[in-house]
Amino acid sequence: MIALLVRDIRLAMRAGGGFGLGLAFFLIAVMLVPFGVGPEGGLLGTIAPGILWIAALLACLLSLDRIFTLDYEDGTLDLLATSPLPMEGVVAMKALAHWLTTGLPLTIAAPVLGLLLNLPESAYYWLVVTFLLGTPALSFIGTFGAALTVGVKRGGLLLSLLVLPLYIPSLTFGAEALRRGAEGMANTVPLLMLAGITLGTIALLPFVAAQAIRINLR
Amino acid sequence: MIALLVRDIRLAMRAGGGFGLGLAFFLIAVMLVPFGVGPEGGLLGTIAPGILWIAALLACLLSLDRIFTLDYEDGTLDLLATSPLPMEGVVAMKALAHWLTTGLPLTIAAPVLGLLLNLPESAYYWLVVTFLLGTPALSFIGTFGAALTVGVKRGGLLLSLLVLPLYIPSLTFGAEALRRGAEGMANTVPLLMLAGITLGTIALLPFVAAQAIRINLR
Amino acid sequence: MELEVADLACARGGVLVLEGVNFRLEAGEALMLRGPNGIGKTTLLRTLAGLQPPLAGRIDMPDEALAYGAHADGLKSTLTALENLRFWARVHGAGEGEIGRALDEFNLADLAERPAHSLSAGQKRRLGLARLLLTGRAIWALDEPTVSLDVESVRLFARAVERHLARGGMALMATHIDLGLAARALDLTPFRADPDRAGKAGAGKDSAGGAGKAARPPEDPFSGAEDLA
Amino acid sequence: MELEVADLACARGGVLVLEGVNFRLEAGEALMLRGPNGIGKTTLLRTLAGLQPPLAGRIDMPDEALAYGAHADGLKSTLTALENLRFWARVHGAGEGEIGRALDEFNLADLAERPAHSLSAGQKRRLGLARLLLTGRAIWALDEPTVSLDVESVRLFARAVERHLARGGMALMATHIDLGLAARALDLTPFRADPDRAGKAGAGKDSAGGAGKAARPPEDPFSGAEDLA
Amino acid sequence: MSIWEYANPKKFMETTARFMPWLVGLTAVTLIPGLAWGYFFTPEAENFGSSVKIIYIHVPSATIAINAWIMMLVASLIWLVRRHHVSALAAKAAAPVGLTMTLIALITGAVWGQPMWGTWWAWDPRLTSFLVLFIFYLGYMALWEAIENPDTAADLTAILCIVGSVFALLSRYAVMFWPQGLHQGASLSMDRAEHVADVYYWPLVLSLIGFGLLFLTLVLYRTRTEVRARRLKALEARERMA
Ligand code: HEM
Ligand SMILES: Nc1ncnc2c1ncn2[C@@H]1O[C@H](COP(=O)(O)OP(=O)(O)OP(=O)(O)O)[C@@H](O)[C@H]1O
Ligand SMILES: Nc1ncnc2c1ncn2[C@@H]1O[C@H](COP(=O)(O)OP(=O)(O)OP(=O)(O)O)[C@@H](O)[C@H]1O
Ligand SMILES: [Mg+2]
Ligand SMILES: [Mg+2]
Repeated sequence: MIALLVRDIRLAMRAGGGFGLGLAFFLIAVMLVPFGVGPEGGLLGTIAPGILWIAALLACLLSLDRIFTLDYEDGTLDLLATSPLPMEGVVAMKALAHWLTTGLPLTIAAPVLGLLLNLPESAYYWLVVTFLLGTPALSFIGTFGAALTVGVKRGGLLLSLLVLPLYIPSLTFGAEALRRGAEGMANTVPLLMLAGITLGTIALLPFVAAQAIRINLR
Repeated sequence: MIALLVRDIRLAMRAGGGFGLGLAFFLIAVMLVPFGVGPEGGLLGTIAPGILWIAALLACLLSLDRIFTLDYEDGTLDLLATSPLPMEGVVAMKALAHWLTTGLPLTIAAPVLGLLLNLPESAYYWLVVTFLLGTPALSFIGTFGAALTVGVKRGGLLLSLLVLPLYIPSLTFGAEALRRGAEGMANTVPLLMLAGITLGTIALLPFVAAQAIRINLR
Repeated sequence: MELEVADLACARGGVLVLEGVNFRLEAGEALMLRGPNGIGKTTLLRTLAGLQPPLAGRIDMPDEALAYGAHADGLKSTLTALENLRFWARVHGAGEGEIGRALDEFNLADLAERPAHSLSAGQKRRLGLARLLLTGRAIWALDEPTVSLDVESVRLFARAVERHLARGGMALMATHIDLGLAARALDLTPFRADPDRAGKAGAGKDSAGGAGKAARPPEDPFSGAEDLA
Repeated sequence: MELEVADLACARGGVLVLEGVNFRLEAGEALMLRGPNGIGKTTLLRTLAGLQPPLAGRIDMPDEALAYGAHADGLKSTLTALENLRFWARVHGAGEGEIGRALDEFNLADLAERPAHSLSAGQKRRLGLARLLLTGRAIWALDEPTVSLDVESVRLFARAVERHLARGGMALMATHIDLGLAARALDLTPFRADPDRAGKAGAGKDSAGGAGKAARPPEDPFSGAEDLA
Repeated sequence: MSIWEYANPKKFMETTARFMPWLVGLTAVTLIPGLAWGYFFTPEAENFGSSVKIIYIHVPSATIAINAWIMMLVASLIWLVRRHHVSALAAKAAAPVGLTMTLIALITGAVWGQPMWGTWWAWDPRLTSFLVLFIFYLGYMALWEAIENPDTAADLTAILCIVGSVFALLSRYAVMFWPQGLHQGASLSMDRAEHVADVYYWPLVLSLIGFGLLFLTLVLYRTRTEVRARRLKALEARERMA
């Protein structure tokens, strides 16, 4: 199981493996906002918490179809399914590897991008906290979506369609907690909800996703 | 050549082919904004032009890696390269098919999404005009990017990274023309620039992209 | 240890492909699956590997005894040959010594440090076959293992199979060529599913429960054609 | 019409693989490329197809005379067999009649309406081969065309090649099995590039211009070994 | 005699064939008078103007849109637990109907919102969750379309339906944190005197029943079509093998 985690991270680090690209996308997507919306500082600062969360979510999304499709296409998934590893474990490890190579770097980079968007000072602490609490859910939900569409050729877009609505609760609570935190308001409830969703998805979705993969291999 | 166009559009329409999904992504990406930024109407109306342009751009982006990668993986691209069709024609047809299945639907759907974002009334006309003038450039630039990354396994993220900076001029002029038009200001210059970029990319990029493909097949 | 298949029926893409498949394999035996393209060799092997449930019938073998080798090799193109093998070794709990032996047995030692994407078709295949030695499993179920292999490599492979059988293993192979192994052949043609049977049975009167002979695959509830109007 | 290859050198992934390849093929002839895995058969065929430039040497043949058949078949899995063929027919300007003939020749008429993803490995391969008949080109350059084919289909294919030769076509095939065709064989082993040569030549004194024999591939400017320190 | 017998396609087709005409008739006699009553025989409200009449389409379609999803959820569970093919097909058949109803509710709501709130759209919690529902319908249908093998598609869409329902509830709860919106509260519930005047009440009930029957009719029709499509597929497969 650890072998799988190590392999996935190593694959991500290799040429064309996609590590760092999620980060780069995050950077560019955030940078696009001033180009589209105009460079006015006050406006940017107001929308910054939401924009950062949305950009992180899209950056996660783009790397989801790597989670299973490559392994499906080259036959590895068939072989893993007949190996001694339980499929649930495989799914959980893949989600974890995805978070380590995407969610975690995003969390570390987010404060820098906050600067670009004139994020108010009080918000940086909460930015990191909400990202840390929220991004694992993005990886686990995404892994579930990837498991559903693993049999669909180049299902990337379908995957986005399925996963984005599932991201809405995390996004809403995350951005709300961040906004409230930045304004010095109480944000315990959205923060708790955010953490609750993350824990729930980590606990339950690997089982559902494993089932979806078995159905897809059939 | 027409055969190729027809085939690409037909493939897009088939199950899992991705037609309509670009549209769906556009819809969802726009929808996410209020979830992230909060539901306040005035704020949304102010950032709406920029957001619509950014979302259209991301929707285009997500469907780019279908342009060549599928054909590359199943060997079709090799066979096309040895066929009587000139590679430049192949590239142009693929870009056109991409626009017909992505850019055009986006243009038609954009006004509806404008409603959701409280876009001011005066902006709808300019929304459609700037999209019509600008989205072909997105498809042609994207096709060029797809040609560059065709050899990279699951290069979707790399592709985004290469293409997004190339999209910045179109985005800036498009959003600016739209914003000025909505406020009743003169917007001939950004509009002309937008159209110029589109014409330039249509005229030149297919040749460059064809060369990139030849190099990648080597 | 033995593998026994009784009255097996399997489907592919929702279509019944094979039924009534019966065979038995003892330790040290090999069985070649024969039959024209499209008869269902791949389908049968996937069913045995547990990748799809059988529609009817029994498969008797110990748990986790089967190593499946598919059309695709399951190689990661950016990892080297050695890294690829090492991953599978860790999944199956094999040690470094076994990796070395697998490399030797398929004459891959020179290629060990090459990334898999730079291997030729036949070299990739050899690497895929070397993985089998690391699974430590007794039953090899292989789908056209010799595709792209040159004569010399086919011989290497045949010898590897013979050694595996001598150790008390079993092998089940779908292939169109002759490997020069002393092995029984099983032609799948007689087990081709009767396309009319399902329809006829569905049209019968007792189609409600599908409680016929246990070995019969359950009726496709949609195969009755009579009231399409 | 003829195909003449003189002193050809080709590389794969930046590594010189074959050099000094010489052969000639006249109308009605077939040539089987032989050689162990990794010798460079695929590389040679891709070079002839114009997918990669030769490093040195000449390839003489008319323009647009060669039809390439690769390891992969170039099928769209969501299109039916017929739609797949029709696309290639339109690309190459072939008519409906030829599509029908191609389907018949490879015994695909029954499968015409099936989406390609629901075909078995051998059925897909047959469909890929049927495409060749639609190209209307004289030189077939095929990379392991018989992979996954059963005995019957191999025979179908051999007959199709014979007919093509009888019409004045040519064929060039990399394969490890015997097709039962009356064809010359060309073993590529003698043309394997000498891994030491490049280094040695680079170490010589006249390495400046690379103006040696025209047929020699140009030196890799990085291959000189002496000043690595 | 158990209700599960109707999960046999043959039995289902026979039974529904018998009462389809009655169902169509019943739909007509509730829906048409319901809408006609509402549109032509109710007074205009003093502060709503004639736009109030849109309620006879808006409220029923919104109600059906939500209930259609619940029905799909139940049918998906039945398919997963008891593997009755008809229930899978019924879920598949209900999705486009639910989607259309959602769209109707959204459009009529927007048309109504223009005179009432002076805007076509606002990010009110209720409206927003409806938009989310719309997306879920889209995703569900797209997944059905994308997968070739019908049983695989049934399994996966059922899983999506269940997981999606949980997340739909979560997002409904999430938007409650927003400042409360403009949308009407319950109009038919418990204390009706407080919400809708009697003159509007009975025609509304009638068109609600009419829309319910319309939904039932459409779903049954579409289920029958899906059953036939599956049979056609089975026949084709058989011919292929022969
Ligand atoms: C696009 C805009 C709108 C959407 C998406 C929308 C959506 C909904 C939904 C989901 C329901 C709930 C049905 C149920 O729970 O049974 C509903 C009911 C209702 N809507 Fe709207 N609505 C919109 C605009 C409006 C407007 C502008 C008005 C009037 C000013 C309005 C008045 C009502 C009323 C009176 C009900 C009945 C409440 C009930 O029975 O619970 N809606 N609408
Ligand atoms: N997804 C699918 N949907 C419907 N039918 C399918 C599907 N995949 C395969 N089939 C059909 O099922 C049958 C069995 O296929 P299978 O791949 O098992 O054959 P095979 O014996 O392995 O053939 P080959 O020697 O060509 O590999 C074939 O007739 C094939 O056309
Ligand atoms: N991308 C690459 N980078 C470096 N070397 C490569 C690359 N691809 C192939 N090679 C090497 O080039 C040589 C020729 O490969 P090629 O695929 O032409 O062999 P082949 O004769 O077709 O073999 P096979 O019979 O196995 O298909 C092999 O030694 C192979 O390892
Ligand atoms: Mg097979
Ligand atoms: Mg080769």
